[in-house]
Amino acid sequence: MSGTSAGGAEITYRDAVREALREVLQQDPRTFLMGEDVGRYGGCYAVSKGLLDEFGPERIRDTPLSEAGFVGAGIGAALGGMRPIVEVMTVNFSMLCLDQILNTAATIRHMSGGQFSVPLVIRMATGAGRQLAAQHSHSLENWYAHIPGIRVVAPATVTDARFMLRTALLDPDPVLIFEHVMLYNMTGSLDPAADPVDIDRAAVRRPGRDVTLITYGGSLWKTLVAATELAGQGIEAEVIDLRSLRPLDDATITASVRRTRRAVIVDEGWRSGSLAAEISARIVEQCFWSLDAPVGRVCSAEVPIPYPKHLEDAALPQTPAIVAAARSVVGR
Amino acid sequence: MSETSDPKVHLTRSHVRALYQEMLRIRRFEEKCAELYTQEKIRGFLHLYIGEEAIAVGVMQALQPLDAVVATYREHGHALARGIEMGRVMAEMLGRQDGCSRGHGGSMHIFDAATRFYGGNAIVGGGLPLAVGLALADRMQGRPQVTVCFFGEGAVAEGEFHESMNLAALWQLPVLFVCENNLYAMGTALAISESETDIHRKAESYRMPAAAVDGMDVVAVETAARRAVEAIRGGAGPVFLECRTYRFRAHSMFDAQLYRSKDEIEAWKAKCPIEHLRAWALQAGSLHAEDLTAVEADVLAELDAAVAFAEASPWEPVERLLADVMTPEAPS
Amino acid sequence: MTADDIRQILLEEIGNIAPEADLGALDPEVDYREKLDIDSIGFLNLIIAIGKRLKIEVPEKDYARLGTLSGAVSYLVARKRG
Amino acid sequence: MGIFRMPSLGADMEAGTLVEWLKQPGDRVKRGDLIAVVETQKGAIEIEVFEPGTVAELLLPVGATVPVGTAMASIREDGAVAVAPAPDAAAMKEERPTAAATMPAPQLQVPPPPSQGIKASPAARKFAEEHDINLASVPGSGPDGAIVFVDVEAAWQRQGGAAATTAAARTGAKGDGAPVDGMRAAIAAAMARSKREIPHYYLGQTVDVTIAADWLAQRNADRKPEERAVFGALLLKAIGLSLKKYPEFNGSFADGRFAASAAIHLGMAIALRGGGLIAPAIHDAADLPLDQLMIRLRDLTNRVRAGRFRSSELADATITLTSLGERGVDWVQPIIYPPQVAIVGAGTPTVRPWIVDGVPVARQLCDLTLAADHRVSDGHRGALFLRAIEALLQNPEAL
Repeated sequence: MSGTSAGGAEITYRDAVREALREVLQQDPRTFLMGEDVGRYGGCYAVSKGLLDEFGPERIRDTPLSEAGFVGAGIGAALGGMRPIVEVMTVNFSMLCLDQILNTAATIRHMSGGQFSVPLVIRMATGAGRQLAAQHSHSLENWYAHIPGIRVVAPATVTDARFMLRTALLDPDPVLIFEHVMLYNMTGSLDPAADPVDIDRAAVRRPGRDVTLITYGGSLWKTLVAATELAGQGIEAEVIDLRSLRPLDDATITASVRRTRRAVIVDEGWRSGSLAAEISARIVEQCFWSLDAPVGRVCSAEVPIPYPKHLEDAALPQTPAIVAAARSVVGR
Repeated sequence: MSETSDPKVHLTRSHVRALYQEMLRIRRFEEKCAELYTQEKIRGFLHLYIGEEAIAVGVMQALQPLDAVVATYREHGHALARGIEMGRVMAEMLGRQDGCSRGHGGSMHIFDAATRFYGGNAIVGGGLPLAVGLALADRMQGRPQVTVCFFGEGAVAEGEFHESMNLAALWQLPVLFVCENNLYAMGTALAISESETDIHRKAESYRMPAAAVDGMDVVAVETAARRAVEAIRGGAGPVFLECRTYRFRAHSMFDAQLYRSKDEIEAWKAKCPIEHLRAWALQAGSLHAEDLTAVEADVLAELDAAVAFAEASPWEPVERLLADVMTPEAPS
Repeated sequence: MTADDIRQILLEEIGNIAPEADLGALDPEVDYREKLDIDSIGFLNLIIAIGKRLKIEVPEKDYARLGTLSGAVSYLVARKRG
Repeated sequence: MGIFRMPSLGADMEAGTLVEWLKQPGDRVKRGDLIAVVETQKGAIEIEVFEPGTVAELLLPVGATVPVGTAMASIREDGAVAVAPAPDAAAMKEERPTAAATMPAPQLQVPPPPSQGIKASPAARKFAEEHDINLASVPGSGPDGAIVFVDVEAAWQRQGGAAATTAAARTGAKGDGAPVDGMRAAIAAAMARSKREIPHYYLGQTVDVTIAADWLAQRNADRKPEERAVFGALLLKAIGLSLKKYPEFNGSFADGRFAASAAIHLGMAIALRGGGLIAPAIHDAADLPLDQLMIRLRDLTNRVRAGRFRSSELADATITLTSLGERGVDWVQPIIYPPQVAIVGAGTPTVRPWIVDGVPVARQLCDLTLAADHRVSDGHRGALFLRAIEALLQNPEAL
């Protein structure tokens, strides 16, 4: 798997996230990283390896296994003038701090009548593919994308992994960053043309005229492979990387779908109540009279992610299913 | 905590009068709220603090202007004692634009940036991690400030309580935890919900200095709070106060109080903190009858003005419905 | 059922086949199929509709007797009595 | 005089039942005194009075259930005189702003009127609406044969190459007339293309249809109206069967070559009320039993006139019959409907003198004509084709 096209230096996604952390920690003394095993262990996915030596235990702060406690503490610290970066090991564990994210971080600004903002960044690993089975593999980012009062972003490229964090920290409101576990080992080139402060806009990763494939995070690369395959069959697919899951960049989505008149959404979440469902609804709301086919969806099977490789693969959106869905809406 | 050190409470005439007046302000304010509730001017849940006034008033005496307060959904007393204008609190009760949270929060969500009053948190236990984080921010920024966190004894059954106790003690953060033990979590008696009913002993198990205080005695509360805050400010880490008290009124307005006896209620009413202070002050000569009359008149005048202010306050225009969900000026 | 009732039903059904026609101005003595441009399928539809509304099955040999409005009414009145 | 009312103790409390009066007329009350016990869905709650004075009158009997806000007692301020209260529940309710008054209605795109029964994408529908294109005349290339955007766009570029709409014609039949003009333009485009591109040749044959007409009358005599057949159905069947032997009249000519069609989909030109013409197909007409064919013919005619037909019925015809019906004229020289390669015309059957065995007799005659594409077939084959139709009509029971 390869990140973005040529241009800048080759770097892994993991290193890109670490560089982003290092940069903000160096530049802003208010920032600190807090989470389970971020320090001495080096991070569950080795993202923060080495940072403890560089920044010390106050700013690379190991926490007990207390998601509600340390995420809530992150909210409090943000209210108190810090710029905390809280790492939750996986999105499954974030259920233990959902209360703090939903009931506190997302609400305080509103329920205080605009008096308090929460400039907090929460990073979480998400997604399946590492045979981590039914309690470590899910894609629940759409649950967070449901919540007004927070931003949700999903860097899919090394460039976004490298630059989204800085912008997220500049944001006065809580930002959740979802990093797909299958991306950490991916190598890519930093895109010199990327706008390093943009976290609002979706990106067109491949232009095409026949169908719009909308995706984000780990599914981007499967979708780009599918687009290549489709091109071999005479179907030119446009691939949109959402980048921001909340707010959704309706303008980019609708501009593309109005042109191609067909859309397929690829989302590793479960189909029912999925982000794909939301995007589909928005397309129908905003592009109905431009559509040539029903909106297609490729989502995960409605099952807790299984352990054995073949079943895990079967549960997730895969390239052949994306190709088939695209062909079916194109009608050939 | 040691009982031998000299309490720094100076019971001057003016201070006793102030304590009395603060408690009476809360009492009369809430009685008015109950009336306005029956008239449907206040809606939602209304949780009255009547009977527990000594705790908020006593603890607030120990705070400096830059200290932070985190409270619960039974927080009118804390808001008034902390110094938020009664008119703005009443306007919030009525959901008006001049409410301290622009009317967005109502009875359960009083916030005030000027006094660092961080709610108004209506998820039981949800405010504790917030207090830990506020204290962490102060510590990391080298500010000599204390965060006081109020919560009921019901909160100690929540995981967030234990996570927060551990984090605060582990990181030696400047938090004063004030447990307002009024014996009932809504309608569930302490004895049927906790294996350890001496709440302060839970804190001790986290190696945190902890003590039980007579929450019906404002002077006792102030004494304990002053000592605790002084210790915390001196770098001693968190301190825990269990204030034993009783709410004289139902949990909320719509509560038939099937779970406790009238005899029990009457027995606690006999320990009314306001009556208690009045009797003591008259006997000790700190206050005279005419002082009491003057205080009562002052309070009623303030209350009348507050109600008038609140009722005259406009409604938040519907155009501002979404205005405080996110910070308007996100960086670009 | 009076002749007027039958005429009313007949006009309604002709109206269903020729919705744009001004039936009030229709001369009862002219060939309305010619006048209203009703072809064989349209006329068959009319015969089917009359059968359903009036419970009268008009045989094909009698089609000619339904050529004008007044003829059709007379014919159907007679059939209804018979 | 104060009125004590049933208090609201919770947003979900709508009414309460008076269980007990704790005060009686003449009793002095002060703020906070308990005055009554009220049963609610949460149990019995003692309720307090907020106004000092003397209870003047109890307005509610024990056991009464009343809505929140109902007057329960009157309380006289010291020194005041009792006055009867107005026991209205609404009196204490205050005006609150309502969201409905100020919230904007959700914005939705206004849909164009649907073309019922046609499988077309929203994009195709919108384009068709904007460009006055009859979706029924557009072949679909999308999923499941649906009409998609490019199909309508192509149709538009062909200037509406197929025939025009009934639905639009009907809606515009009175008044502006613009849709009728649109259909006229579509017919003009199709026929102009036909005359421009197709080298027609024409053949005619007067056919004695007496036997067929008699057979049909006899067949219809003992049938319910809905089971009767019309002459046009016989004709369709005869054409369909003949085409099996003369496939060069059944198919399409495109891109410089003729493609014979394995299926025989007979187009039937149907005049629309209010003007215009449309020629949808009866699919696989040759293989349908006569009764089935008649059902399909009647159904199709009715649907076309009601504006409800499928695009495939228009696009799929492989040959067309234009029949002048019962009150038409003797014969027609029809114009081929591109990309088809032949069209059969049938004049109005009339009784005329005819020589049988050297003797003039009155017979029912019908002039059949054929227009065919000379690029595909020659007159000789055309004549044989017409003769084959004639022969079948002489043996109607075989149809």
